[in-house]
Amino acid sequence: MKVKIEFSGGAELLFDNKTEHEVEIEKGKTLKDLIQYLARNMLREKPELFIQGDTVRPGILVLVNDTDWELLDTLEYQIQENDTIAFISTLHGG
Amino acid sequence: MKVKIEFSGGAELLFDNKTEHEVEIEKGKTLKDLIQYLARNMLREKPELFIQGDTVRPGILVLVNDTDWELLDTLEYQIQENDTIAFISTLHGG
Amino acid sequence: REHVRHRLTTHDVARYSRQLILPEIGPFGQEKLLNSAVLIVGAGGLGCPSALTLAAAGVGCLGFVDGDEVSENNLHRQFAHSEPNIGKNKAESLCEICLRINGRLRAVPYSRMLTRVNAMEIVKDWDVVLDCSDNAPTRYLVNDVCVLLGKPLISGSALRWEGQISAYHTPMSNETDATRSACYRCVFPEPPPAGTVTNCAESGVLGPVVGVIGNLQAQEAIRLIVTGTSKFTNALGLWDGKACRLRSVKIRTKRTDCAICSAVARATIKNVCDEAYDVLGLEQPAHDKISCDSISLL
Amino acid sequence: REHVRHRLTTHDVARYSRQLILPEIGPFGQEKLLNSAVLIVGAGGLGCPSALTLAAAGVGCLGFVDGDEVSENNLHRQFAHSEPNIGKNKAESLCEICLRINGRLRAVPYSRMLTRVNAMEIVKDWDVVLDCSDNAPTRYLVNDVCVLLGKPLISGSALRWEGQISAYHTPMSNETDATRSACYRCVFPEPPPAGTVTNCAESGVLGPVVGVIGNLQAQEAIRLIVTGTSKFTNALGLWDGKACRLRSVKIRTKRTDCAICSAVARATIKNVCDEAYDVLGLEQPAHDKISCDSISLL
Ligand SMILES: [Zn+2]
Ligand SMILES: [Zn+2]
Repeated sequence: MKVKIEFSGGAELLFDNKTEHEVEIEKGKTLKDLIQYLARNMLREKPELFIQGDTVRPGILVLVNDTDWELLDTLEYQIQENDTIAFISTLHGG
Repeated sequence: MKVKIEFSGGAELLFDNKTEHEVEIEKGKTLKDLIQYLARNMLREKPELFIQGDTVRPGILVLVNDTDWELLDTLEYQIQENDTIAFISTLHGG
Repeated sequence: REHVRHRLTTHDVARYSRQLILPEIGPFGQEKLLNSAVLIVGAGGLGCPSALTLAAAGVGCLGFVDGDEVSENNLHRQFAHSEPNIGKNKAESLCEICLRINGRLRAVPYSRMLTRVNAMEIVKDWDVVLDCSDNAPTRYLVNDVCVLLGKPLISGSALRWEGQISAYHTPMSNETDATRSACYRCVFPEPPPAGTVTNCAESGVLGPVVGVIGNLQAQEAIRLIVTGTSKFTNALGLWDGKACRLRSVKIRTKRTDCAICSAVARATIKNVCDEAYDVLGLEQPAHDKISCDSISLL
Repeated sequence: REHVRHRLTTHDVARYSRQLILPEIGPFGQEKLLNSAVLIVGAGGLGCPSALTLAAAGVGCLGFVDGDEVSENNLHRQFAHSEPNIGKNKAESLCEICLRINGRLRAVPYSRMLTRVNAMEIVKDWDVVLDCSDNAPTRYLVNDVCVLLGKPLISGSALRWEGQISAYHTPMSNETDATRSACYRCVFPEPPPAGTVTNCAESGVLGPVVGVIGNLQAQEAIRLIVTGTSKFTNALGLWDGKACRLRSVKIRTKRTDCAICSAVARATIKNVCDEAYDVLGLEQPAHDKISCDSISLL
């Protein structure tokens, strides 16, 4: 099934400098699976800039359809068809 | 069928100062019909602040689902279920 | 062009380093900014943030048109002006503050209202025009002059908690007219009836709303100068500060029967002083203080 | 309260007329603004527009914390500073310009970096805090001090073409702690690893982006003072200047195991100088110019 992936806040620089991607994943996969998939197949920079253990590194916010994954099941959230998953780096500049 | 009506830019002041309304209209009605319906049933201020002849007065922009009605059939556009129709007054201040 | 070395001085590179490091700007974009000339019509609520941002970004030449003086009740939102400048002409007040930011800026004050008589002469030498005015007649006049002179126009407006922004008659003047986008009159063919317009004493406007719209106008001017396009070409940005929501809506393209930018109109009207222009029935922008500061209730 | 007559002078009513005419502000809202005190941490890119807008709006007392001096490469975006003020402390430079806008403002410069040693003392007397800083350690320190002192925090940040804004630990300090919203640490429990942070010479930032975010911070400070709430409580605003898009996303509520705002933490940590606070392992905000100006690449 199709899932839309978005990167912003600088996270896109790790993924070919593209802010929007479409990926095809199997039904029943979780965000944990997706993060591993992205790290293995699409990440173009040093992995530690994106992942830490089995999750994203501190400072990257994960949103499912514009809602913080902490309001869902975080890593265990089961991805649904046509979900938009956004990975957003926190900015600190001013 | 249900249609969402939005007012902004000051047009909401003519309609009870409410920016969002839901109205129930019959299938097959056009924007021309809707404008007459709004003028007759919901308009709280002087009609010339909203209508001119059978259309809206100059300076009010009409959008159907975030698209200018001029890109559709303007007055003749047939309203669809769950459409969002927005009436936006142009601002001139600065 | 990209193979040619840029002509920025070491000093320019240092001063604008945090901006030209952006790949979308780069040294060639910075060079374009330094060589560009932007005219700001209206040195009030929208003109202040636009001017500060463009002066800071290194636009080479900035012009300001305003016949009004700084008054105390402007200061809640016109934050480039200041108490010591109360009574001073707004165009001159804005020049003064922009020159403090950037001494190498060429700042040109036009301390008068834009009228049919002076508009062509004032607008003709600029690359991009920002409509930061506060009344409908001026908005139509600015648009018409920009069309006749082939200038892209970035128009902003604000009232209460809301603001609107759009880019008209873009892209830049080195393109042919046929490729230009819709003008203000294509979108709003007829000025609003006088009775639907009131002055801002009755409606008010929140400072940060003009701040947001003015900054967006400056951003789009920068984008237009550097890339030749704007995100608000054939689109209208609707900012609702109360809801903190920005909607961008698709608006109509060029009108073939537009009273000013259509082929027919262009063949007839060459100057806003012409009699041919009279048919548009544009009322003169009002001269008295109240109407000059007037903004639409609706 | 609404039955009591407002205590604005005729002069106040005239000066702020275009703002207090807004029903959401009104004379009582203007009175609250005049009686309020806002602390701005960081007198740089975000601090400049926030400060000008709040000084203009009539906030009674504004404080500025910054240990850095105005340098020429700040001027492309820090448009309240100016060439004559190069070398001057930024907090003092900002006081000077805000006082020109509004002579009755009480402007307080803290010409030093916010550190564990001085933070509680500096923050304690203010009603609302704006985080306009430019580095992660300061952001965590500001948040922790705001939680310990019960201050609502409006946090803004910007990099390249993007900006972010959120309101933490709201509403206002007259409410009980239990009703406060999530703090910065609830949302970002762990600071980003040092290797993912770089300085802004490597990334850059566009002036209008900080202008938009700074104005939004000012708007939310006004809203918080007047109404007690913010549109960005438990929400994060994501501004993408390149696409001209503002998204507002729902973020998590208060974390029951938050290292600073949870009941357990509040029982243990009373002051950021305490040893108990050491466990959070906050690195001191860096003192040298490069890191002080550092912003995250990611
Ligand atoms: Zn036209
Ligand atoms: Zn917390």
